[in-house]
Amino acid sequence: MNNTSRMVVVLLLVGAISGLVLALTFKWTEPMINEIAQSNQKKAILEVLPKAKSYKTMENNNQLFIGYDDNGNEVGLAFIAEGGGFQGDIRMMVGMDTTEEKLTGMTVLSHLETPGLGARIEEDWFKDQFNEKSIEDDFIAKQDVEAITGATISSNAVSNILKNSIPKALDAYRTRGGK
Amino acid sequence: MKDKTFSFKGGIHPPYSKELTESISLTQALPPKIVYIPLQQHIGAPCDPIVKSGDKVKIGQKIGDSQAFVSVPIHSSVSGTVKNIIDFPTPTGSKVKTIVIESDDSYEICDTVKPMGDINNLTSKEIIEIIREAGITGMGGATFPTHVKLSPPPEKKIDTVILNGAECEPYLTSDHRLMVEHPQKVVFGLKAIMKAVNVNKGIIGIEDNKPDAIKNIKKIIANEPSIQDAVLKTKYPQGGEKRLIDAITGRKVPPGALPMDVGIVVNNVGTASAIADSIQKGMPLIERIVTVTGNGIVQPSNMIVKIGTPFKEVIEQCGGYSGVPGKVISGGPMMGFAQYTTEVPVIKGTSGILVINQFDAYSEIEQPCIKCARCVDVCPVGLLPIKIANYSQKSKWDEAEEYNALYCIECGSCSFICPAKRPLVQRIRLVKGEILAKKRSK
Amino acid sequence: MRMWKEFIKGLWKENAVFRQLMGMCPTLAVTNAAINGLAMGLATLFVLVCSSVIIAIVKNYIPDKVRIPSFIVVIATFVTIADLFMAAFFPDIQKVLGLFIPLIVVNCLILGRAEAFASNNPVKYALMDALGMGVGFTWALTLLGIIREVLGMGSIFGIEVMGVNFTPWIIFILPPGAFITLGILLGIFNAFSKKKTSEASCH
Amino acid sequence: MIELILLFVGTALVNNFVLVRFLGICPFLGVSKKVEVSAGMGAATTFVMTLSAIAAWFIQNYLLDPFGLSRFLQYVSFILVISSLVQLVEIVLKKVSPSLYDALGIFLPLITTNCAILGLALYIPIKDYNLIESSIFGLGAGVGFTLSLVIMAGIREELEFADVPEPLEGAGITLLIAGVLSMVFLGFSGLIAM
Amino acid sequence: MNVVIISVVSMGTMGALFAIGLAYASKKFAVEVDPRIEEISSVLPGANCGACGYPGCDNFASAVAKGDAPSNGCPVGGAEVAEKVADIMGIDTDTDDEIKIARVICQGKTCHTSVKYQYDGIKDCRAAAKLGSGNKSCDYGCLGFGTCVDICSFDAIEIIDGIAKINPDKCTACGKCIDVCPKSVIDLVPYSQRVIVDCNSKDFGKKVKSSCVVGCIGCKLCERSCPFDAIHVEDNIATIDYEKCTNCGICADKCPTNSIWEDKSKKKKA
Amino acid sequence: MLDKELVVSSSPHIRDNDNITKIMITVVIALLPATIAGIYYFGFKSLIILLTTITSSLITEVIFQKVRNRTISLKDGSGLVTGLLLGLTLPPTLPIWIAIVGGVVSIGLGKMVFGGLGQNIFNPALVGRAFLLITFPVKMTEWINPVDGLSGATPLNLLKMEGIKTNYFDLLIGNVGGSIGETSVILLLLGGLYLLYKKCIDWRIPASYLGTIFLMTLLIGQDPIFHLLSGGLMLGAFFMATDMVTTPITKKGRWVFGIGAGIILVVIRVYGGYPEGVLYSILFMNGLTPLINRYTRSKIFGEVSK
Ligand SMILES: Cc1cc2nc3c(=O)[nH]c(=O)nc-3n(C[C@H](O)[C@H](O)[C@H](O)COP(=O)(O)O)c2cc1C
Ligand SMILES: Cc1cc2nc3c(=O)[nH]c(=O)nc-3n(C[C@H](O)[C@H](O)[C@H](O)COP(=O)(O)O)c2cc1C
Ligand SMILES: Cc1cc2nc3c(=O)[nH]c(=O)nc-3n(C[C@H](O)[C@H](O)[C@H](O)COP(=O)(O)O)c2cc1C
Ligand SMILES: Cc1cc2nc3c(=O)[nH]c(=O)nc-3n(C[C@H](O)[C@H](O)[C@H](O)CO)c2cc1C
Ligand code: SF4
Ligand code: SF4
Ligand code: SF4
Ligand code: SF4
Ligand code: FES
Repeated sequence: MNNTSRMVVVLLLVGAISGLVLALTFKWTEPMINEIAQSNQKKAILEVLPKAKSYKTMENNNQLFIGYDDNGNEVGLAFIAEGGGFQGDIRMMVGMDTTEEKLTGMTVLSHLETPGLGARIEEDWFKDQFNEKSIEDDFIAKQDVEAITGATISSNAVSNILKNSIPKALDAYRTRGGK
Repeated sequence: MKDKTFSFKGGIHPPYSKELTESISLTQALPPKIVYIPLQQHIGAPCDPIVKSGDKVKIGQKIGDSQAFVSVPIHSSVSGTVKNIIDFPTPTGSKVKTIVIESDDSYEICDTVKPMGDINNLTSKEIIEIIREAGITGMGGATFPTHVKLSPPPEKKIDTVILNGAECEPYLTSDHRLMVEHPQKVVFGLKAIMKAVNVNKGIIGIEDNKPDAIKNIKKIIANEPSIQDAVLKTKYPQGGEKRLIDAITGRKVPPGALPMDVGIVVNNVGTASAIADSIQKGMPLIERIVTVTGNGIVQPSNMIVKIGTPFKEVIEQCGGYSGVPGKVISGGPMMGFAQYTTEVPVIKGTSGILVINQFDAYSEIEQPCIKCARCVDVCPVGLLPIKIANYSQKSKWDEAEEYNALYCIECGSCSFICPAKRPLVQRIRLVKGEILAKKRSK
Repeated sequence: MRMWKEFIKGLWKENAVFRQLMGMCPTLAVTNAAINGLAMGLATLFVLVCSSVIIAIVKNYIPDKVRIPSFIVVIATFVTIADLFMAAFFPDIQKVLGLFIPLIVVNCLILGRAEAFASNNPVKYALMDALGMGVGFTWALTLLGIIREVLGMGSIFGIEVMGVNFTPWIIFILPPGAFITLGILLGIFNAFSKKKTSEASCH
Repeated sequence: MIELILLFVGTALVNNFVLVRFLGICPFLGVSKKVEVSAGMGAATTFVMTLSAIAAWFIQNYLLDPFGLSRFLQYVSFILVISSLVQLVEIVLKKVSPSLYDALGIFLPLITTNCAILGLALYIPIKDYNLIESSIFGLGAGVGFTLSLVIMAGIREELEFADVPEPLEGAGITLLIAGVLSMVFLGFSGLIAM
Repeated sequence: MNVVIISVVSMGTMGALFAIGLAYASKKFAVEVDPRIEEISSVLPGANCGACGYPGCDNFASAVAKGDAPSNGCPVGGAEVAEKVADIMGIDTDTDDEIKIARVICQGKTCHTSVKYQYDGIKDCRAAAKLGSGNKSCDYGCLGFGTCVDICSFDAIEIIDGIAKINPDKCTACGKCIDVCPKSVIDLVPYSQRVIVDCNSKDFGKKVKSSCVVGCIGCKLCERSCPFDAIHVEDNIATIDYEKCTNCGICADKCPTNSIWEDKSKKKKA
Repeated sequence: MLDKELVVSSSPHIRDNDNITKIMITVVIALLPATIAGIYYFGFKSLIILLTTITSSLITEVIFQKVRNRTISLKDGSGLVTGLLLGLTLPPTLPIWIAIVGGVVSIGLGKMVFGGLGQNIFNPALVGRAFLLITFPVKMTEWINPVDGLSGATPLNLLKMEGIKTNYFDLLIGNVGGSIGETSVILLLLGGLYLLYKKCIDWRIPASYLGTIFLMTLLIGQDPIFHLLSGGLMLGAFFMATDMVTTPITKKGRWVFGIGAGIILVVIRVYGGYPEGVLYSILFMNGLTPLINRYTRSKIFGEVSK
């Protein structure tokens, strides 16, 4: 075998074997990984929709979820809200009661804020402030909600993200047939 | 009319300490008993002796000469007997073949010493020849043979002669007293130089801390239309020739180039005076004015000293040491050479003998550089002394060269001003030496 | 005996982090907590051992020109396996280590060992070498993680150790703290080994 | 346009690859002794980064995504493509422009095993950039990398004259300086949220 | 199964494609490199000290390969490396040259000499030497400011009692110190040489006596006592012809000023 | 007299009588008015903070030099300046132990790891402050109002977070919240002018720094006067951006330094996450200084541009 064809064959083989091994590994782990993602999502949604016991994803959109209670009655809308924070994007799961037009809960999925400072947006006292607030609220830090000391920017960021995403989520919800 | 004062960028204002001697008239030093006349007192090829041990010589007699163009002959400053030719230290720090002459106290003058006639009848060639035969070198410190300077290659058009009367070195007052007491000699010398290089514009530059010298020179040149004076701001190193040219004419001599490249010849006022002597009396350069000064001297004075007189004798004539001497310097405190023995003779370039007391002799302890850049601000050449010195310390010759180490004129302004007392020019000198050595070996 | 030597050298004398300064990115990036350092170390160890062994086995069949691409593919394969595995079984840690798991692929340590050692040595030595290097890397990362976690959060492996009144020194869990901690540690290690060697050379 | 400029500045300064994201630390420590050399390294890396960003974008959008291979073939395919590309560039450069090769080419082998490059490629799908954004992102990352390298080299050249404690000489002091620089770059945070 | 097949196929194709690309490129853009350069580099010590006159070992290697530099041009590597390099280049070297090391030819410690003046300047022999050839009473001796110490890349020199001393086991005879010493008081001496005239002064006896207690005064006692005609006084200083010298040590015993040094420790061992 | 006793050295043989200690003492003197004002405004606690930073700085310096077997150089006064300047940039309510940490980090990380005086790349006091700010962000951003000591905010914070602008007069005399030494613009200016008069600092850096800020803020429609008068700008411009050790040695370089720092300051203040940018702008330019020096070498005498 001459040198060139040997090179080609070797790299071809290496690539193919690697492809095979990886595809098989993936096949094996995929269900577990998916399940973890599912359960995380579920946990977040049920947290922000305290009355819900189960949920459904709105058609081909992984951003909007509708919660149902034991009886299968719709109890609220959960959605993923995203926006810029102090260092990077903040991702939150927000729950609201569409009939009473108020928030039922909020939890932070991911963020890059400074630990001990901006990262305190994950703390309960901060998150809980948003419960029961009207969706028309301005959420202005230091006025409508208490800001985190030394992290006004992060606090404001959360408020802004909420303010911007609530109408959008409602819109999407309504155009897709929600009430 | 108020004079315009000229100056340049950079420079320092050291304590001048000229008050010690500036108003003390020139005095003739006692003739020495034994003189030591080095065969090389100039930049260029050393002379070969033309006398030998036991020969009788007279004042002004030529005792050494060389075939080389860049060289000047030397002459006996006493009459007497040649005792020996030995290796002997000179004030520049090296050991040089030296003719030792014992004076017979008769002060007989050699017959070659006779007036050269009316300057108007001399040609340019003849003047230059007289200057060479008189053994005249620059008296401003560098002791470059003057006849070489006055024979520029034909393609260099010289249009101005500048006489350097700045005397910016602290302590020194020899040029100052010369201009005060013999302004006519200075002007005569200038005219001779102008004739030699065939120009009709002469300028005498004097720092404004010498008002009496300015006054006397002005008086003499009042009816010399081709000669002007230029009053310079008192600042060190105003007397460095490139700075001087810049201050007076605004022309900047490029790095590595010579004054003649911008059409100028610069000579020291002492050189001019020596030229005057050589033409008017035919006397070669066998004595010079030496400022003996400093806080280690009992009686600071301006002495006219025979070449070859040991420092020791000159110092003794000025009342000897006051207190314990720490440093004996040939020249001024900024560029002079510290001596390790006072046996060394006065030579053509010895403009001063400065004795500093023991208490002031040691330099202060070097501290870390705080990058204050004062050295950068004062460097008249516009170098970054701190960088070059750092590279020198780390033996990085190439980098130092890249930072233009070779263009440092070793004026010492940077070392003077450094608040951290760093030996900047000392390190730069070292690296210059190494760069040049490397160049030579290539 | 030689097996043991190949193993032991990676622990201290040729320690990847403190001696050879390899794999600096994960060393700095993921060590803001002890557990992350440990996990990263173990993931790297896994990849290092597997790929070293494979490379030592196949080295003779690989032509020079495609050596690097082939090695990298082997390494990347194991990295992906590690990643998928962690995602399936340790999802939290996988999330924290994030981007730095795939970056094991380009960790100079792994390719460096593959090039310098595994491609020239028999399989068993390559294995020991990889184990030693990996363990060395792991302890270094864990140590760094412990220091940064104690100072920056007051805990070790998540357990409070500094008391409730402790004000955390936030810088230590931020990028500057990573650089500074590693810099100081490196200095301390150098000072230590310097003393050792100079003593040794005296006799 | 403004967005692209912001993206560039943001990648180069605010989220500087070396000092904030910890990518490419090995060359940052190793190749930052001389300004000229690090500038060369920076230029070479910038080139490869831009190239890799584009390559990654194509692979992601035309191979991995359409066939659903992203989750498990991403790393392998990215690194394979990048390392082969780098090697190709090296071979070609050597022939076509030996002078450029002398200036930049010697760094190319170093670059393959540099987190910054693969890290950059992996960011492309995460950030969901389009082709133009991807190349600007690559360029900005490269410029930021070069910037930190050159700054560090300048400082280290200066430190030649400093009496740095012996155990800290080399990597130790470099890391400490990087720490200070990284504090400074934190000052830019919040500037452009990314 | 679908995904598995796609992934195998696509990875395989990618690998093959790049292999073809690389193969093509390396043929099409092939550049001649002298393979010997790499080989030579690999046997060089890698100290990058520059003693060979090239900036770094690699540059030296390519110079050797081009024939611009001699195969034994690396002073650090010595005979051993020279031989290997010559092997690669396919030439013979005469390697029977004995190893040499640098030695400071001066015993003028602070207690043996005095000073001419109080030196107040930078700690550098070259700077001091410019001022009246240094502050030492002897104009030829080691000044002891350690310029050589700083230049030696092998940490082989130390200043002890005011003069430089070279550790024969660390010295690689790179010659840098010899170049840098302003007093030219360092010389290359065969490693095995145990008897050395340890004085550099070309002054007359009287002058030497007044400046140093261990200086060679040119009395010729050694010359007369040497049974092998190996030591001669020229220029006021005794010089040993190392070819003839048998290290018998008789001259050292005879020298009235102890300026001939003999390494007794090695003698005992031998 | 024995020739042996003569001292020989190469020229020059005389030295200027200014030295490092004198320069540092001048800086301290120039800082005194602002320091006293700070103590007056913020009370006795601030004096304690200043004394703490100074002592911990000096002690750290001594420890480093002892361990490294170097001469103890407290006499040069640079540690004093660093300690004082650090103290002046701290909030008046800071716990004392944090002030100690600040001193240790300033001198340790900011100065001694580089080898001590003159060799550091970054401004030590600012390194210390930056470290504290990142390490203890909450404690480092708690401000009080002058005299009454009630908790308040700095003018820049008020502007950035709440859009309130403090009036010029209060800014000038220092009747505003802020670090101990940064509030009184007039006294800082006085000190700065004294330094200029004493030739301890070069006018180019403050001029280009302040000038750039003025022009840039004007250009983007902010109130330039307010920006000049608020925050630590005056302290920074006259006492920190002028630290010769960490700034360029060439005159051109100093222009570049000042302009660069000015731009960064405005960008951070106006667009960034932090209300104040003095610290970062100066430190960033410190890092660039070696490069600036390298590329701003001026032509030497008589050299013609090629
Ligand atoms: C290292 C460091 C990290 C910071 N991180 C955050 C953060 O994550 N979120 C935030 O809002 N502010 C953060 N800040 C503070 C902001 O810069 C700014 O000072 C603060 O938001 C002002 O808010 P205040 O009015 O509550 O003091 C940080 C400051 C520092 C020094
Ligand atoms: C090596 C050397 C060569 C020189 N050649 C000439 C020359 O050819 N023509 C000339 O007019 N001056 C020449 N000079 C003299 C210089 O112009 C200058 O006057 C002398 O170096 C002293 O200057 P300084 O005391 O300012 O250093 C030469 C000087 C030196 C050192
Ligand atoms: C730093 C420095 C200072 C100088 N100061 C003077 C001075 O004050 N007076 C003087 O005549 N020459 C001084 N010179 C020498 C002049 O540059 C120049 O060589 C001299 O004026 C030429 O004249 P000459 O050849 O007649 O000596 C100085 C040189 C240097 C480098
Ligand atoms: C004009 C001037 C300004 C200075 N500014 C500072 C400063 O801002 N921070 C500091 O730590 N030291 C400062 N120093 C002191 C000293 O230069 C500093 O500690 C050095 O950086 C230590 O090497 C200053 C000194 C002077 C003369
Ligand atoms: S560097 Fe040279 S020319 Fe410049 S000030 Fe120093 S000694 Fe004078
Ligand atoms: S004057 Fe002295 S302290 Fe100032 S920069 Fe120059 S060398 Fe450094
Ligand atoms: S041997 Fe030469 S260089 Fe070394 S200390 Fe002696 S005089 Fe100096
Ligand atoms: S510098 Fe001198 S002592 Fe050092 S290795 Fe070279 S020859 Fe030997
Ligand atoms: S680990 Fe990131 S470049 Fe080496």
